[in-house]
Amino acid sequence: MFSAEEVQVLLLSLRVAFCCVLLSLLPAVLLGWLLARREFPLKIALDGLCHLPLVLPPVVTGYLLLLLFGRRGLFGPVLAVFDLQLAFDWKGAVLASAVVGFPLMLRSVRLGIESVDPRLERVARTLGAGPVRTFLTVTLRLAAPGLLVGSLLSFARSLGEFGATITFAANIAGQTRTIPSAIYTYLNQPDGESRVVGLIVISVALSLLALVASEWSARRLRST
Amino acid sequence: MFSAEEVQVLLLSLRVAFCCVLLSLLPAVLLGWLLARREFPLKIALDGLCHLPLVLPPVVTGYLLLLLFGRRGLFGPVLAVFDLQLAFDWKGAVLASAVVGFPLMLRSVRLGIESVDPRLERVARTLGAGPVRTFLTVTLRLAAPGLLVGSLLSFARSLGEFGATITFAANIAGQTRTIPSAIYTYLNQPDGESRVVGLIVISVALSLLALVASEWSARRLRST
Amino acid sequence: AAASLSSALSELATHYKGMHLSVASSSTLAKQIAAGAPADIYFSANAEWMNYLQTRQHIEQDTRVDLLGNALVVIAPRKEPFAVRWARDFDFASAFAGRLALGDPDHVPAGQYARQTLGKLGWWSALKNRIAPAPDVRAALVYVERGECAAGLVYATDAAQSDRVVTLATVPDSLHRPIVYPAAIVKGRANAQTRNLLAFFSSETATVIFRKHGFTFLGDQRVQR
Amino acid sequence: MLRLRAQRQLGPFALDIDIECRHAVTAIYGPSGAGKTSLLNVVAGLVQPDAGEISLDGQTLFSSAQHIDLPPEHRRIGYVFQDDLLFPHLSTKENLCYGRNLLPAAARRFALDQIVDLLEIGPLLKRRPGHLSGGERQRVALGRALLTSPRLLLMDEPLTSLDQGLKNRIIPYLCHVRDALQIPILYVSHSVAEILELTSQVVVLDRGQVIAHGDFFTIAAHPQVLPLVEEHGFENVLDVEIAATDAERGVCEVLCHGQQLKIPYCDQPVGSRLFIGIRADDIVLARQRPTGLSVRNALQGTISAIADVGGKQLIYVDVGRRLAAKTTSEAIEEMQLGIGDPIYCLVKTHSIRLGPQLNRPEKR
Amino acid sequence: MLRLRAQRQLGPFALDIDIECRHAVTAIYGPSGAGKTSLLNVVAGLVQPDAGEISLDGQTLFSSAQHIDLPPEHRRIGYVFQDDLLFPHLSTKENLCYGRNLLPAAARRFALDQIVDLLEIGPLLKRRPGHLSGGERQRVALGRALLTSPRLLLMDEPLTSLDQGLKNRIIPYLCHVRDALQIPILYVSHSVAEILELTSQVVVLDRGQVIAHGDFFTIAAHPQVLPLVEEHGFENVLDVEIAATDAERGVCEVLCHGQQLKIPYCDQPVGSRLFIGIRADDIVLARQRPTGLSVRNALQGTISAIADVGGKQLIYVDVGRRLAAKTTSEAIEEMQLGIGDPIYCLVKTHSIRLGPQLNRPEKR
Ligand SMILES: Nc1ncnc2c1ncn2[C@@H]1O[C@H](COP(=O)(O)OP(=O)(O)OP(=O)(O)O)[C@@H](O)[C@H]1O
Ligand SMILES: Nc1ncnc2c1ncn2[C@@H]1O[C@H](COP(=O)(O)OP(=O)(O)OP(=O)(O)O)[C@@H](O)[C@H]1O
Ligand SMILES: [Mg+2]
Ligand SMILES: [Mg+2]
Repeated sequence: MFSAEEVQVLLLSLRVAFCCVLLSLLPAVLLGWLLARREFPLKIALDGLCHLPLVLPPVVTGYLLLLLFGRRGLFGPVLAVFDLQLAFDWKGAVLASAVVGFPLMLRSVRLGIESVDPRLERVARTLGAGPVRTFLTVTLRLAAPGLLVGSLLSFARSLGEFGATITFAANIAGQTRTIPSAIYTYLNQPDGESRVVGLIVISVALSLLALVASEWSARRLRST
Repeated sequence: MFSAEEVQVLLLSLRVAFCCVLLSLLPAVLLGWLLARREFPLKIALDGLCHLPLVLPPVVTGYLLLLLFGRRGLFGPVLAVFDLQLAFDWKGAVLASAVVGFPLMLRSVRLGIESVDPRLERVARTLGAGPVRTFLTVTLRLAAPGLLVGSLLSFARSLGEFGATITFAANIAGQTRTIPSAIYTYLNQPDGESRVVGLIVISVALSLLALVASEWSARRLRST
Repeated sequence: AAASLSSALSELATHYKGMHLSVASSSTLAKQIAAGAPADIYFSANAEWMNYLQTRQHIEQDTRVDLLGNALVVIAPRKEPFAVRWARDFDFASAFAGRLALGDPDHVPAGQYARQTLGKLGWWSALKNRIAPAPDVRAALVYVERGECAAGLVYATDAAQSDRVVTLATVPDSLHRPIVYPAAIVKGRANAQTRNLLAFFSSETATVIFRKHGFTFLGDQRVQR
Repeated sequence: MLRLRAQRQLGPFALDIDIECRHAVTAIYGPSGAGKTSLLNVVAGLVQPDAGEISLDGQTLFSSAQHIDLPPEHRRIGYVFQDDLLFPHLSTKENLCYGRNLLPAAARRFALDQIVDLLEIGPLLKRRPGHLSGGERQRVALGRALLTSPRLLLMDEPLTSLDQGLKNRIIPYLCHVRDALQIPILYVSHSVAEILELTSQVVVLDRGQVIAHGDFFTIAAHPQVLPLVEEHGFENVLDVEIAATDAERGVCEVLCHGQQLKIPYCDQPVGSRLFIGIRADDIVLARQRPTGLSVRNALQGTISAIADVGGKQLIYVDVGRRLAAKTTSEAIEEMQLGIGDPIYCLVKTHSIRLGPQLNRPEKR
Repeated sequence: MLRLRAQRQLGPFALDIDIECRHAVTAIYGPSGAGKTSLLNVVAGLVQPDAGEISLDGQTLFSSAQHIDLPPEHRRIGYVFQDDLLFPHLSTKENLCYGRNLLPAAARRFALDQIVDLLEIGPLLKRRPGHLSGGERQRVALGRALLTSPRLLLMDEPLTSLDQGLKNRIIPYLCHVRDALQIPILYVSHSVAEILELTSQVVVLDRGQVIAHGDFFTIAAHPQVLPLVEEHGFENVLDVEIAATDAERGVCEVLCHGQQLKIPYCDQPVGSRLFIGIRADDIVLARQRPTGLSVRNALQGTISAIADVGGKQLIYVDVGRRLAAKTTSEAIEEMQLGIGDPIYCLVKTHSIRLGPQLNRPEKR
């Protein structure tokens, strides 16, 4: 049904999207909690920083990533120590789409955490649970719908992310060519339209699948 | 400090972003409620449709908008009746960024509505409030943090939206050239980089402002 | 007009009242015109998309003109130059480490010209897996500027814009298809005003400006197909 | 009048009710989990019965047969929830006024100030519920429901977190609501003292079923009601007629099955009838009408039965109505009490509790 | 022993407490909004005092001077909240086990089954709180706190929504917790009956301040405590020593200031001392030791005072301790009672309420 190339693109996109969610979840949870429950100086600055990738055109984000994580970038030497090459690599695609999707993830997680009754956290403390356990078993669990939505948004955004990825990770067939990059490539070919349709169908199907999965989990979470 | 051209771009971007939020808020609230509180056939399909603009690369969204709302598009004749020109017009930029930001708005609004204790709605009913009043004074009011986050995301996304806008509304200086389009244009000019930096600073400042405003309102909303 | 033309054209606009620029990639513009965009003149960065519109009857065929030309150059980060020779026996692949930045040969015209060049010289197979296909020439330039890539193949016009790269050599025209920037009046828009504007692009003023931006002016040789 | 016939399945729990409440106040009583809250929810229109019919003062609120289901906001039923469920985003005052502001001014039967004073929530008006104590929240919830001027009030344990002082001030007001404003009340409570200050009409629920329904004192024999009666110590109830009142001395003279009794003063006209309650514990038995005792009342009768109830000896004496007196087995032996013996039941005036009136127009 | 000195401002409300609780159970009593919940929150570590010091059994939990603030989870204090605050995402069983599972098995002093049986929540174990009734939720919350095997229990009106039957089964268990497991309790309640079944030690709060602290019967004269006492009808309290017990007949013989009394049976060894309560209403006065009466007890004494309290006549009789008896003014006239007259106070055995024991090791 699909060409080998398309299958490759699809698998890569899936891998990138999954890793993107995995990569952003932990920071989003930590930052979400920090922003939802703590007051500290420069909070608004941190908050603003987290929203940046939303405001900046993705291409700009891609350039900034290059400035920061490129071989000659600010953190280039650090990455070199770990022998980690991000630019022009699928890991870079993960980073790019994670960064672009991060504000979405963070906001949902934060909204989820903010909707948790803090009294329940206090109850857990009196029952002997420390702050970490309380956070994991009460706050996070009750914020789970938010986490789920955040993951879904991040996943979907990753499936659709293009500007930052293509700028930071380029568009190397078989290595960093995700569905949107492929779509972009075909769109820029005068005869590419028919192949675009196929890819769109794939990504729509993927996101629908993710949606169904998330709705199903949300239902389970909420079942009382 | 800024050139007249940059001021023009800034004002247009602001106008587009505001209108984008205004345009999406009502449908997001209605759909958010529908998806959060009702069960109906094809719910998942509707849900999926609303997530589409997130998954599709914005350029594709732009093309689809062109296919639907262009002069030769599906709804072209309908729009012509109202003498409404969307494509290649700033209103088109509003539509494009509204569509692209809609999943974010919708998800936040829905998350907000889902976190409202339905028992409070029942209380309002026994106090004599009809379903609409209950929705407005209880559900929506308690979901306000979600609405706020949704508006912020939609606003910020609109400030950063580029692919769909440039495709559907084009990049006509003074008419549809928003900040991201301008950034794109300047990136292609030899002396553009300094102007790009200026524009980025502007849009970061704008979004920080929006963020501060939203945090301030959220604090007021939550103050108990 | 295509994005790569934006700086030259915005400068032109200051000399011609009533000219409104819409800047995007050639493909985007072509599709917008196909969808009925209220544009008068389409100024493309390559022939393919002009052909696309032409076969679909969206332009006034007889107004199509290849206005500008460009050259392909090899660039390197400013402090890491190396020598290049245009000969089959030159080991280009070993002349630099890391990746070679170029426009994505799958759709960016500059990349396609670059691939042709490398192919003709027999260098392509050694470099095939070492290219960094950028979404556009600008991005390819940035890759080299940032030192992410040790070499790149970009337009002369782009290379001229950056002082952080050095132009090592210009690719001889014979190694690739001619690089042209065709313009044409959109179907149904041919009137005195638009013809006047198109003519202005060939005027003395315009020529000077285009040259200043690094393009070669190809005059008004009509292309017939 | 509330007519209620409803079945509803809630998980493993089945509610199956068929009652008619003709009285100004009907108390709903039953163990935890019996279905009291569910019953109120059904009446308020918050839970739809699987089948049944509900009508209030002749208007059908719900009917599965006729496919009628009046939405809650059209039922005009006030509901004080078991959890206070105040709106967290509104101040106390806004909470109080939420329903009230939806009423046309003419339909408002309570003044805001009056309710605020009664519930002693004046200083809290500007605060949000998050900053109120449990009892304060409960009072606001009570006020909020009252201020909707409903035609029926549902109250789900509305006074549990209040101190006795507040209860003592609020309950008479509820009596006022019941009598002067003629707003009938369905009142869920575990406190018999509270219930009896408002009504003697009780519906006893267990496992979703009505197991007894009627006058508290007549259904008292029911094994599920007995513990309540015991709790309150009201084993005996008599209906009496006021013969004379003496406010100064704080007593009333009443006639009880032809015999005279002195009871604590109550502000009722001579000739009105009321219930009085006497605890079996409070009755002293005597062979002769005693002298030199501070006891005011001696009802004459004959012993009709002697029963051993859980180690306690109950002597039933017929004084025109059956009275139960509690005593020790020692006393029975010593006094050589036997069935048929004539006996005096001594009761101190202040041991007699006043129950609800008999001639109050309770039917509506 | 809990030592608590704490100040804390909450909006307009100032909590300022300085108490020492040496007893197994200390009841916290006070009108709604008095600061009872705030006090418990401070002890539990949920609200940080602005200044003060808290120590439990010698361990400092909080000290503003020493900058100590032990987090709640290290205080090992169980807390039954006024709102049940069950975890909505956990089943009943998971709620119950939340704290218990954090304990090493050796530290668990309650068996899950035992608590489930006591609270009668067996059928609810799999359900989530959203599907429980109010009283069911309250019971689960109670069980959840007990199962953490704390070294101090804070209970904020833990039995308000429970029916009398359940209360009657749970309170003895709390006594067991208090005595056998030696877990001290701070118990907030508006029900004096409930309080007195657990303790006679009361802290009375009003507007954030301790206005009385000590034995319920000794602080009874305080104008804020009096209404409680009145409510319960416990105007008289005597300390007595058990002389003989008779389980079969259900009585005990006790010595009270040299006189014999028969009281309801209590399972205590001969020689133990306890408090008994007698309501002023329940005392019948007699000129002579009566015969032919079912009354078992006649305490001999002399009238020490006659007082008119709100229209009611109180006769104070010195029987080794001062007893108050309520009667009508008519009776006083008729019997010609005067100060200094010898008199008998008749009390029925079953009118005597058993109070807390005196010789229980209440100090810890
Ligand atoms: N966060 C707060 N901000 C302002 N006032 C508060 C806050 N929390 C409590 N209060 C006030 O402090 C007082 C004491 O509250 P607390 O909950 O301790 O009372 P309580 O004795 O438990 O009353 P109740 O019997 O009604 O539960 C109340 O008047 C309450 O309004
Ligand atoms: N949504 C539900 N799903 C399953 N069972 C339910 C649900 N709601 C209530 N129940 C069960 O129905 C029974 C009756 O509940 P209800 O709240 O009416 O009791 P109640 O008489 O008000 O008790 P309480 O005095 O404890 O408040 C309870 O056993 C409860 O567990
Ligand atoms: Mg209930
Ligand atoms: Mg409280």
